[in-house]
Amino acid sequence: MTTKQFTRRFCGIALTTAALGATVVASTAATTAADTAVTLTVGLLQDIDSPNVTVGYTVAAYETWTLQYATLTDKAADDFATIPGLAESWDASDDGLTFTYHLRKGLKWSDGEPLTAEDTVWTINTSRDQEWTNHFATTVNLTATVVDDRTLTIETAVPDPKLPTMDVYIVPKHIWETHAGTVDDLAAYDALDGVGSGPFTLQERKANQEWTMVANPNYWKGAPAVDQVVFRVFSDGDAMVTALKSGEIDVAHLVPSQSFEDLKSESGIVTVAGAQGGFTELAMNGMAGGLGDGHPALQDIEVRHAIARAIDRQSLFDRVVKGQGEMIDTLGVSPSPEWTPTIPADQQLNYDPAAANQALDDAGYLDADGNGVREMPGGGDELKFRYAERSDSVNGAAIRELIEGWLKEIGIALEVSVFDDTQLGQVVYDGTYDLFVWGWTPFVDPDPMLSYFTCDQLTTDAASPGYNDANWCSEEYDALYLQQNQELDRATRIDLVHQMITLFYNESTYVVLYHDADTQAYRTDRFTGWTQQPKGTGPVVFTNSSPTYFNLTPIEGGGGDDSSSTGLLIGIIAGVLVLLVVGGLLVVRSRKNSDERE
Amino acid sequence: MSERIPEAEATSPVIGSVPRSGRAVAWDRRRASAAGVWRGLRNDRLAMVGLVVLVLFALLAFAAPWLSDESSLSAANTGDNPIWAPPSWEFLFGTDHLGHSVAAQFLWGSRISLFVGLMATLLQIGIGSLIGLTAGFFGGWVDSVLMRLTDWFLVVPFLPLAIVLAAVLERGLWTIILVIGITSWPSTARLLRAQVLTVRQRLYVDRARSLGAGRLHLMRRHILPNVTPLILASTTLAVPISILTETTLSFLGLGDPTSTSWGGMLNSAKDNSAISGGRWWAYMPPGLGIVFVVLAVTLFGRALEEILDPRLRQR
Amino acid sequence: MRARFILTKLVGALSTLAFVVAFNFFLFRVVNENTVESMFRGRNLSPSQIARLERQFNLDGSKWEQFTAYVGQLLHGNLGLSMKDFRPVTTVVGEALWPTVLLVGTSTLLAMTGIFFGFRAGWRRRSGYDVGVTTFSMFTYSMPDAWLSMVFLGLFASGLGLFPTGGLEDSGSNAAGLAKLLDQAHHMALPALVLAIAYIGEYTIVARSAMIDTLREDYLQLARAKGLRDSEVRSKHAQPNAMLPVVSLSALNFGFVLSGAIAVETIFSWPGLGQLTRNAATGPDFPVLQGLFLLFSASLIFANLIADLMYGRIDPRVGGR
Amino acid sequence: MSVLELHDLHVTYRTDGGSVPAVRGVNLSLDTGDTVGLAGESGCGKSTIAGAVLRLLPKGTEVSGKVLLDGEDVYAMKPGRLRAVRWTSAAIVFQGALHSLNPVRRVGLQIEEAILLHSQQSARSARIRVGELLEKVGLPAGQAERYPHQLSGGQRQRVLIALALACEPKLLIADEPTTALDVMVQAQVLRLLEELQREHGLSLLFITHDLSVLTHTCERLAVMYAGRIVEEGPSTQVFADPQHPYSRALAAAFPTIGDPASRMNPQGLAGDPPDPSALPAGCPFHLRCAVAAPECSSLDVALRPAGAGRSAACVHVGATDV
Amino acid sequence: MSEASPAAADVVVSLTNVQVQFGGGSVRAVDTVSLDVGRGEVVALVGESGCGKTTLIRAIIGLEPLAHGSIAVEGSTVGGGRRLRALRRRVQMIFQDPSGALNPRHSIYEAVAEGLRIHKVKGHEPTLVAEALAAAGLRPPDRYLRRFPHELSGGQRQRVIIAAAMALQPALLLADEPVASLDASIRGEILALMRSFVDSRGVSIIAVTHDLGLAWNIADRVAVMYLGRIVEVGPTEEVLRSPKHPYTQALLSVVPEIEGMAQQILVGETPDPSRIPSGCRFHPRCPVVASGEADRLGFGDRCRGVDLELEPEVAAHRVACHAVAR
Repeated sequence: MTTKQFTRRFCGIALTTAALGATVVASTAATTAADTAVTLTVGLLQDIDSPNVTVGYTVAAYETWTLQYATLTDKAADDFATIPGLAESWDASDDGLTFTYHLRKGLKWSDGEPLTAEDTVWTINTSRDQEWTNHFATTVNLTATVVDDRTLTIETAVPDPKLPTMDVYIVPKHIWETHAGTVDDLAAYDALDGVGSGPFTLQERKANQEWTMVANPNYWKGAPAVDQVVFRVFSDGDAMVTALKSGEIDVAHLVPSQSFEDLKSESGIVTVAGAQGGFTELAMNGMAGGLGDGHPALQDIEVRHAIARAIDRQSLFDRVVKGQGEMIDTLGVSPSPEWTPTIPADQQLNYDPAAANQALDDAGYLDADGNGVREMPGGGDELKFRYAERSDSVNGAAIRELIEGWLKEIGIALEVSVFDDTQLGQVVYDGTYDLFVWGWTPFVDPDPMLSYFTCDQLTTDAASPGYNDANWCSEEYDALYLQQNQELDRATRIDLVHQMITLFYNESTYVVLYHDADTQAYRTDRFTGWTQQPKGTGPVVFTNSSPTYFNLTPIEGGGGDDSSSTGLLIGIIAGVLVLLVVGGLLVVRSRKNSDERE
Repeated sequence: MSERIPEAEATSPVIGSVPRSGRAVAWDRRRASAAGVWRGLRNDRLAMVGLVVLVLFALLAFAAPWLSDESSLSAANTGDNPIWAPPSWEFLFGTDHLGHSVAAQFLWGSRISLFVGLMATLLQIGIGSLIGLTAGFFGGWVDSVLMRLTDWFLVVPFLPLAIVLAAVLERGLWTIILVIGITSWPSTARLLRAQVLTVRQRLYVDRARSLGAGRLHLMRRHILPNVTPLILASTTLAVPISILTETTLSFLGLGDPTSTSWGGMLNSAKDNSAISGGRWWAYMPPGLGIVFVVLAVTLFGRALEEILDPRLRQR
Repeated sequence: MRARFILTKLVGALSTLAFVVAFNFFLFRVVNENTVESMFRGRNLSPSQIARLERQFNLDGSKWEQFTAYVGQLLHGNLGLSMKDFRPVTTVVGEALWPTVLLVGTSTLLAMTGIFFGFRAGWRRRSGYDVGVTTFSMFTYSMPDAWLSMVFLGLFASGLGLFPTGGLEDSGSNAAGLAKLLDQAHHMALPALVLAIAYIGEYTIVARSAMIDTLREDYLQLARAKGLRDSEVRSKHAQPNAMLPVVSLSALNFGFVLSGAIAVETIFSWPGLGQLTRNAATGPDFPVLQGLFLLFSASLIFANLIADLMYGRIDPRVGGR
Repeated sequence: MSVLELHDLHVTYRTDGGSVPAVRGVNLSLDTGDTVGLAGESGCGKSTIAGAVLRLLPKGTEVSGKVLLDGEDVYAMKPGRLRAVRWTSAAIVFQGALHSLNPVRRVGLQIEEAILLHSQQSARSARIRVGELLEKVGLPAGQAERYPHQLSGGQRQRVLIALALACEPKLLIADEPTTALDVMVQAQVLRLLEELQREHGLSLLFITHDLSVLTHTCERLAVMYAGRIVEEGPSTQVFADPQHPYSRALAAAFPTIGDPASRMNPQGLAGDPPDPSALPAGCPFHLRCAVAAPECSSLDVALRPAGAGRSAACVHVGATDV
Repeated sequence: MSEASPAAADVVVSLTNVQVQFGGGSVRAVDTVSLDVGRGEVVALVGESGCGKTTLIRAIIGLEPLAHGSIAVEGSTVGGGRRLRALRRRVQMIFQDPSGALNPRHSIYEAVAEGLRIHKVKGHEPTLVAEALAAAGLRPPDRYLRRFPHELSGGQRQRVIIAAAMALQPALLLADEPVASLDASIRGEILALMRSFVDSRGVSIIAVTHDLGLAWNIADRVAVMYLGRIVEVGPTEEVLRSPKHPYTQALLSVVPEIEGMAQQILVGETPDPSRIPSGCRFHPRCPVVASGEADRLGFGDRCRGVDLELEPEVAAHRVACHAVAR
């Protein structure tokens, strides 16, 4: 084959390829025209695990349920205050153990069936009896009774400061009772019925792809302005951000921190570093559970304080999470900031490596052999800690690099192992670690988070693990916990919680590094009404009751990117055809020529 | 000629000079055949390009400690560096989200990538050779059992198994090496078994047997020498696959985050929005590093294979 | 003879499958002892709930009882329930199957054009065309698909905005018919291209060396002497023979690619088996992983079987005809 | 009229190690009905000649001199004409080892392909013709449905002969057609070739290393050494009374059974067959020649007459005969 | 070089009712063969491919197991283990394809030294090797020692193999088509070399060949095999000049060198040892049977129905044929 023939054939192939490419490009224009419904597209990095409220547990699933199932009481967008939901009012008995709820008039399920007290009572009582995963914690002590169609009473066996807040998802009895014969039956129920009482109901679910929710005309507040909400799953954060920029999605949840910074300068896009009270901590093995083989030095509070002082939390906050979130010294127990105390200046364990070194010297942890690593008082084991790095965190390596460097400054060495969350959980249960960095996200009520650090929750048997991964507990803390748990006066309860958190800060094995942000970004060109919960600090979607979806209204003429011109399309297709024919001819001709070759 | 010629006549005109010993002849032979291989390689321009690139990378990897301080890999020491600085004279490949010099990471990453590639290959070839040789040489039920095992391992999905193993075993370089090694040996085993069977069919093996050679002799003198080149060739061709697998595993976040490898750099670039942010310098150097090393090894390996593999040499 | 050949191959495939089933089962049981505890960590479960879950996931009883129960289920086409959403594994895997088949099928077809280039390159060994094709295919062979995905995403989706960044189709799209097809093609273009590029080199190289192997065959000389055109000699005599090794490679590759598109599916948010594998591995959702392993192994075994049988068809010397 | 004429044919292969002259000036001509045997050891260039006639040599091989098929220069033909001439003017019976037939195609199709290529027949009539051809070479027509591996060596050789006859060529070039066959089958094939040659009035160029085979089959004989014809003449005479020392040695290598002279007295040539890429100066045979004269190391003798219809390339031939 | 059967004391190898089977007994490649070879004697084993001649000599050196019968070399029965190894020093083999029989990775030196090392032959190895090469006509040997098989011509390679075999001073040389793959001009030299070892060192040779010319050139006796059986055996001159068995006659008739003999081309393919005909195994191809002559003379039924072995050992020239036995 001569050069010329080759060139010609190559051109033929290139033309054909180009033509195919053009077809593909042309197709985009063709596809965007169809929809007339107002659609909000939400990008996220996690799939809904199950639409069944007794099965799923991902954040994505909660968001779906929140939209689909209204609750007896709602949470105020501004501050989580308990406000009327399905129940328009309620009365408490004098002993604070019985509550009577009055439902709104004319409540209907999305399928048109009436929503009555019977649905509510059935949900509460069945979830208690069958120990539904997500309901049970709330309903364990409750007994609900139907008074009439619109009235029910709920009785609690123990005083409960969380009441009258009643935020469990009420499911339609007429659908669910056929599936709830046994717990196994219920777990197997796919819950794709799409019948709910919230603003949107599930219409279609494509696994690992997207799920679509449509407006519920029977929602007690009225039909939302948005016709449908599409949750779109991305397996890569970068791809999600690109989709946001190109307008494929309207809002993105858990934007990677770097992209978040990049998006700040993007016009038409608003970034929200929403606080939910979630935090990241450095945990040390206090060995309170008795399991495992934590380093003895970590049971010495001086060492723990020295470690806390050796860590430049501000620098870590600025560099690793790019200042997204908040520099708060203590546990976050609720998205609501009122529960978080301020640590008195004299108690704060701020970055001060010199003081940390001094403290260690004073406590007898000296580097006798001069290798840069201190030993236990009177010689013996080195202060060389096993650090369990969390591989499922994007920031795990960076945090480890920094902490390793800082601890080196105070004569502490690390031996790093890396674990994914499942493995790390096991390591924590087994107590075979010295340090790890992980995080928590609290519920609205502080009780659950506070409960995790009680002695009850210590893991004393790896086979039945508890929540207390600080591996630390104190009688004083436990006493305060019991007190706040039954304290019905809110101000007193807040004070008790502040005491607990301060105690925890001073004595426990946790060094809270920073409070995480729920990094979100949304486009401003198509919708208004984005609502942060709580006001000013919270995120706009995936909040506790996610008021944004109902509040959004489309902007007139916004996002009018559907400029499909049929003429152009036909032109492109015609051009493609011509190219294909010409390309094909060239290929055929060059083949003919090459046949003369011997 | 029924009487043996006396020693004194050993250098008679009929016989000429004789070599000092058989060992010397064997040594000469090895040297000559190595020289032959080298000649063959030198004639192959692509192979030489591959070799040069490979040597270059090996030198870089070797010289990493002198070219860049290992401490610069820790974020604790990069606080003063700008973040996401594009390539410049100070930071040849720019910096990443924590101010790490991408060039330094690239340099140190080459060590990890090459090391893992090499070790995983050795493990894989080791297991594969052992099983392939044993099966081919002993035949019979040993062969049946081993080949059944190989068949089984051959259909176990490689990457998913690697992912599961990497997820459940303790993280670390040796885990990666182990995972690659134990998931990729079956093809080597099959190849070697086939080669042993072919060699066993050869007339010269028959001749050796009729000379009175035992199994050990056959293995040592005929089968191994004839299989070794193939082992060598498949080793060179397995290195790229090991490197690529390491890349994929690290990219998926299953590598060892405590040591910077090229795949790990890709993972970190992806996690820190280098793509959407247009920060190409974070993923182009490691990617191109992989491409060039793999290409170089492949070019070299294919040339070597053509020279060493008796099936290809005839062409 | 032929029936016997097929039977032998079938029995071989089934015995391999049996091994895979057992291997699968014990791999995942050995890998994690306290499956339920670690899977449902962070959720306050009462002992009765744990017991219930263990029953549901066939984790009660001795290992041997579990195994027989597992095999029993399997024979009824039941792969158990996903630990993440309690749906049948068959459903979960089934949903992810066709996107992968679509993606892998398309890219394999694209990559198989490499066979054409390889044959031509081999036919004209050492020509400029050959050197060009060989160098190019080795180059593509050397590119990690993960990296290539990043480059393509950065260039064509993020940079030039020509293609969507991922997914199977536009979100919330109600498009049907041709529009839907074009939409999906648009979404698939980048990942399919990446996979095609990643695999085209292998096809090219194998096809080329298979062709070179046949080059010296005497029957080509005879065909030429008969007066056939050069291209006819290649297409009628050389290619059918060179096709043999290529067939087995294609079958094997198809089996492998099904499970090997993990990185690409992850980057392009393609809701296929690769992403499912990755998601199931973080968790880990053992029943789904088991199901996936079984599917991958079975498809590989099946692909091998098909290759064997096809070999028997293409090559009259094999298969006792 | 000459069916085949070779005029001063030179063929030089290009290899990695340099150029290798395989044929160095061969003149040969075959008239209609002629049977000529070309004998020589491996590497002497005899098979190259077969390839050269139909221009089948590898790309890059240098060919000079002339090859005339029916008076037409093969090397001046356009590709289309060349393809038309192949198999119709001259066909080759290749060595019948497994490799000459395409293993994945039925043998009938392989014959049919040649018929369809060179005639405007329907596939149906071509198939009938395949059957006839197979029967002509002593195989049942049903064997057309077989694959090559299902046939024995002798049967495959017959198929190759049938294939060569498919387009009724005037010239048949038989390139070592019996080499891999057993004695008895070899005899069968030889007899078949002889019969067909007579029946169709074919010209036959028979190439083999086995001189003894040729004496039966061919009228004339040409012995090649190192790319040249060193002796030529009527086969019985050449075999019985070779003029060139090499022919003599070759003839002696096939002992006459019953001849006491060769009993317990194997005859052979010292030294090795020549390496075409490194031929000695002078007569290429002089290093192995028992009767080499001093001038042989510098003088390369051309063919010279050696009696009626005979010629040989040896200094001694001129000295004794002229 | 004795015309008659060798005296028992001088027997180098003695085969008694040897049978070799393949495929679990379905193929009798060698079917009840008895043969003695004397010291310094050259026996040519001739026949078509598939007649079992190669299998027979492979059995002698223990490369094929015996199904029945026994083989004794220099009086000791061929067995396994140590005895086999000792046997393999006394019996050496030469192969048809010298290129394949030499390990391409071994130098000539190593190829020759291999046997010396295996049998731990005493002496200065390089010298032994050089002597062996020189004796096989590769002179001067140091020109060859460091070369590789592919650098030698076919004839030289065969000489290397002969040198390696003779270096062990064997009593018996088994040659499997020793010149079939060599160029015609080389053939004579190699045969001459083999014959010279017989004459100078008294080695015995069993040469397997389809080439009757080879037998005429060097063999003292000829044994003709057909389908695993010896059908005619005797002194070379007698067998080749006046063959008695129709098969031998046919074989001789197709040898082109023999003038004036009417060709008797046997029909059919090379016989298949997995389907041995009943009766005389040659009868389906036998011209005597086919022409009806056997029936006319009244022994046709025996040809078709009665299997027969060689005539009893009365004369040196023995045949297995109903026509002759009559």
